[in-house]
Amino acid sequence: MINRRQFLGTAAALAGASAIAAPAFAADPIKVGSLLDLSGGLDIYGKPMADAMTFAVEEANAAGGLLGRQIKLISYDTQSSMQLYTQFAQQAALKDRVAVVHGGITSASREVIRPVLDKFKTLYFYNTQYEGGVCDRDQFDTGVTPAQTVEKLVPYAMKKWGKKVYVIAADYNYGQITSQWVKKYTIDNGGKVLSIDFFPLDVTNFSSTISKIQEAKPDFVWSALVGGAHISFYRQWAAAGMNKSIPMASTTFGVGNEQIVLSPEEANGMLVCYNYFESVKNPVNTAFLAAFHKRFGADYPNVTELAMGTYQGFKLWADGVRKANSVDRMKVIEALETGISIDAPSGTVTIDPPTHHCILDVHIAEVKDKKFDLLQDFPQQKPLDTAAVCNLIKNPNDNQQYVIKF
Amino acid sequence: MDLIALLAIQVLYAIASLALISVGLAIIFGMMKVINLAHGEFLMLGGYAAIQANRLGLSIWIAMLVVAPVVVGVIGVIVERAIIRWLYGRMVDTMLATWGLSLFLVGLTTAIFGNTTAGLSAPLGSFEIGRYRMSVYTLFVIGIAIVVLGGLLAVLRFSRLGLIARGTMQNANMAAGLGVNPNRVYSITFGAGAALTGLAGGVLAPVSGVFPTIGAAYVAKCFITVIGGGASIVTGTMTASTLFGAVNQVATYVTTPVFGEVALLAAAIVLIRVLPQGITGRFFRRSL
Amino acid sequence: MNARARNILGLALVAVVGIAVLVLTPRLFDLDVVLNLTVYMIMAVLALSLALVWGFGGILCFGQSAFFGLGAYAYAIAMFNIGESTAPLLLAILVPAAFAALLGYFMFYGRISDVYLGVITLTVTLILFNSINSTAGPEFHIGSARLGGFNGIPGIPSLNMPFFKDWQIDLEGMFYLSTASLILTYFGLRALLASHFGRTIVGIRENEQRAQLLGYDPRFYKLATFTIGAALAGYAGCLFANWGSFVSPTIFGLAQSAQIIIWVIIGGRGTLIGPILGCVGIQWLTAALGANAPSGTAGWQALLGNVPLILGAILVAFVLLVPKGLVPTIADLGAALGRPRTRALVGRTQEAAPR
Amino acid sequence: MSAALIETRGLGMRFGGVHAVRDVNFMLGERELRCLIGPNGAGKSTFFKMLTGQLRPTSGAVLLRGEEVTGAEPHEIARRGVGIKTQVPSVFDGLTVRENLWLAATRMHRGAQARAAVDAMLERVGLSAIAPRLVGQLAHGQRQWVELGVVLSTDPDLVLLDEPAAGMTDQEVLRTVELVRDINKTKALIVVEHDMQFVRMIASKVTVFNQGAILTEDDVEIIMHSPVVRDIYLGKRAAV
Repeated sequence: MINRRQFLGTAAALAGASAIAAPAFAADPIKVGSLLDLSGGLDIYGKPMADAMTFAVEEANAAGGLLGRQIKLISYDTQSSMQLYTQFAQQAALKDRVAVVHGGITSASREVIRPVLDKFKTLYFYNTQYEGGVCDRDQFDTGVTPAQTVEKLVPYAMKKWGKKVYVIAADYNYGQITSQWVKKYTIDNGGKVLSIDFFPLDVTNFSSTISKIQEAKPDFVWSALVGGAHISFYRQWAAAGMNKSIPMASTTFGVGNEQIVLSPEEANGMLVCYNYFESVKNPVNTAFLAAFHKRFGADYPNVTELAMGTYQGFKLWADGVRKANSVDRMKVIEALETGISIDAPSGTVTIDPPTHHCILDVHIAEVKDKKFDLLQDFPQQKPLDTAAVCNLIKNPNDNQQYVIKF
Repeated sequence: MDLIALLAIQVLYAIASLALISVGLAIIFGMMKVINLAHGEFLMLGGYAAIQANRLGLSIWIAMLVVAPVVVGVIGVIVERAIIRWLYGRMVDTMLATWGLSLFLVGLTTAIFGNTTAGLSAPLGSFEIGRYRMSVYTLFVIGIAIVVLGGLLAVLRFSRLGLIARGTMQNANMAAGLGVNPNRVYSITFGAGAALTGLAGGVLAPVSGVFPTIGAAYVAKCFITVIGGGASIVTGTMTASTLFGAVNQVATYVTTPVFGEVALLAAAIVLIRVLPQGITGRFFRRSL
Repeated sequence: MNARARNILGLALVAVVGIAVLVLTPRLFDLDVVLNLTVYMIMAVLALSLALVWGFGGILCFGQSAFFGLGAYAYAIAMFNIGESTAPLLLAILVPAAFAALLGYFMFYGRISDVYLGVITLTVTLILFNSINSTAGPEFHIGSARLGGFNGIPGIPSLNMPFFKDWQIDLEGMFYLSTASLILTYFGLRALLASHFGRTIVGIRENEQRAQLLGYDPRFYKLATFTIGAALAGYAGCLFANWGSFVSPTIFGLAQSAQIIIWVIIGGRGTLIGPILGCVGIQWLTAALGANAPSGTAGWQALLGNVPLILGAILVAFVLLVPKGLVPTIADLGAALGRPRTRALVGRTQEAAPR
Repeated sequence: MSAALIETRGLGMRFGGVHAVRDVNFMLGERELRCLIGPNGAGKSTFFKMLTGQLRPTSGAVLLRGEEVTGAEPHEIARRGVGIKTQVPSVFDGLTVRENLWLAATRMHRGAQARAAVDAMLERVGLSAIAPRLVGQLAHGQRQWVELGVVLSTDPDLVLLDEPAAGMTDQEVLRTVELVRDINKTKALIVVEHDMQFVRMIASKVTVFNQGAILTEDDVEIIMHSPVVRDIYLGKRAAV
């Protein structure tokens, strides 16, 4: 669709230009770009991620940087605006000439910057849990996908509560596709999805939905609600006294620290499934939390799934650079494709070469008084959903997001 | 049967909340012909005021019913003195200035509270209608709306303030004729409108939660309700919110919240086209 | 007469500057600067569309972004279905224009004015936003184009030379196209406003009743102005869809509408060059504030990097202190310095909306 | 029948309960000059508004040269050759004097022709000196002249003047009188005026409005001495 020739041309010209314009001295720092929403509707996700990125870079520099060079973090506030995502992605690639871009929160923002960074041959890490299916050799996705979380949580919840599920989801890619996965796994486990309702991210009045749910009498509700406005659902749900009678499971609850915003009465008992919780027990995590709270204060609310994704994304890239002994895009990609693996606070995290996604631990937990109690661990889960459609070793030039058919 | 009852209450609730969030704007528009586009942010501030007060240990009732209106009322008076006063008679400019104000307030609150949704848990628990459970708070909101509109009606009809107000509505000089300085009437009016808005914001905080940009979700609706209602404050607000609230809630139940919104907006466009002066511009002309 | 002379001088100046930007930028600056300028130029075209409708036509349109968005979506959808950009480009202009014509007929021939006009345009924008925003499901598609809801439509094919499918425009080409479009739009509008039509719409803005008693039909003239503005906004939308090769519902949003109005206010109602400057200035400011915003910044820094805060303050300040906007105010100062008169068609009335 | 340039049949206008104008049968021939007098609120301005289409009559009909134009849009009626100078000068404040006239003239002519017409009109109403000034900055009297010029520039067959002499100095009044006479050489006029001197100077025939209806219609001298008229209206102004 896009005119490759032209872009290659541009890119080549560019590479030439950069070679002349900026001869790389070993001394000058390695630039890392970060594109996150630090203001606007999505900054509840963006701010913790930015903190994690800042922390990761400072940590690396304190340890002597990469390849003997310091790392310079160039952070952009995309203000939850798609136009600025494009603008800043171009800026990072062309003006700052960063070695890698970490960032993007919603699938929308990812799909906006991915082509831009492809175009200008800049390596891209997307560190958010998402709906899966992205297949692009230029990009790495360190977040968990439905096959790693939904696939575990659905049967667990069904065993605990029953077979009738009512799904409510945010009305965009993530919600749409995730709810399809929920439906698939529910049916696979012999259950039944009563209804799937979608809500745009700015809906705040759920009263009629709540009565619809009461009518349907599900055994439990699956929430794939996202963003600030949707928190009011949990409130209205509790206010109607429903949290006593119908339990809830989710793979989005907590990502925006909902469990802290809501009162225990409102949130307790909710089941969630993620790669990382502060309550994960291992020495790496203990050390990490200690250092992190030292930097950002002991009262720092909570290191979210996305924040950890960002931290681990950076660590993976850094290892790739060390292994390639260069920041050159292609060399780093090849290094990472050897299946690099790190000991992260969430456990071992390994790059899955054919998909550029991650193999990692996931945990099911229950909300308990603004914290998460771990219930069950599932070590080293593969991104099977994406693996089903994407193999970058076989066809390295593949570049698209697959919408997985059932 | 119980479904009917449930729906009835929900429709009532939709109407009540619409009336509640609009009435402050209606006062300001009806009396000063000022369209306050920062109205949504006034609601938002009311919400934050209530939540903060509650965090500081005040009872949720005091926080919602006293602190919220007082705080926002004061802010209203300041805004009137600082901005609105200089723009009387320049309706469009007033609109733009208040729009700027709304952006400003969004930015300010974001800087102070961040974007995380703050909120109170709704008190009063829930009750059963046949197969359904519903929050008692819903009824409370309906009650508040009735009290506010009734009270306003009484004030306008029977108090001296009301007389002056009605006078000013007819024409500004009349207030002067009554030996009152119109400027004072205006800042009182604006303050009162803001206070009621703050009250609404406080009362709705437990239902919808509060975050800096929530105003945007409200302002258009209020705006439309007021314009659709026309000049007379109470009747206009009541008739318009009844119409729109019902349309919205029914459409929402039958389809989705989005379509509910769209139906409301569409209804508004048609109404304005048919009755450019709003409902009370055509019917119940003499009403308040 | 020297007023005319100054007028011609001004035009010449604009032409020279415009062409200089057009020719020199890609030679003097890196690609990223060129790309940023491209989007500024595109937005400036959008600013001009409202400058015409509001600044000269006196029609307060809170929904200019609706036409912008319609243009962008029309182009994207048509592009996925057709694949050759000639027809999509035309559709991007015609669809918003037709929509505006309908809406305008509904409003102007229904005797709806100023504030109520604002309400309706605003409402229509919200309807479009809400509707498009809730089309994420796979069931929502036009031909082979999925609407994508909140996520919008990524990977839109770029323009090609009319009727030559493979001769696609590249990044620099995009810059040339946008800049040229802006220059042409500017002079096109200057010509339009100098014409009888242009003077008539200004007359109607100044005194609708009198214009009518002279035998001009305000409804028709307003409708025409509104439609032209929409077509222009739609064209800008098409360029925008090309620049980022994506569209998303946020371009219908209130924030977008607010931006456009702010550009015009700051630059000045009743001028053309003003809104262009206002647009570029604000765009630049927004981007500058967002760049290099590390996390955990101190309070007051956070305030400085806080875009809505700054924009809001600017808007209030301008309405209160510089209600005419920069360019007319400067022009007045110029006039005050012993010049007999400045451009007469510069809006002199406080209230841009027709009485 | 065809003699009548403008005619109204049983024309009536009610606002809510109030009858502003009721059952007015009025007729004016080509190139005729008529003065309307009557106390404030007698319905003169409402009558004008109905003739020009600014108000839609609630009853009766307006005919131009025998064709019904009742409830037509103001611009349609204007295009049929009716021009009005309103009570409060209604002009384009943001435009220059020249542009004001130009906008009016271009209804009839284009290009050079229009410019010529504008220059001629500037001469005729004596505004050439201030042609480039913004009308918004002019004095009340001057704006009156601008409006007259604007109205005449559309070259109407029927000119309605609503209190043309209001707020004018004595010699301005005299100039207005001359202008009116001059206009009347080629066009018909209806003039609403309180100043009886002025009326005397221009009119032969006068129509008296009272409480929204035509009280009487006759030669100016007779009207001046009619006791009835004196009672309802001139009484207080007999001295004039």
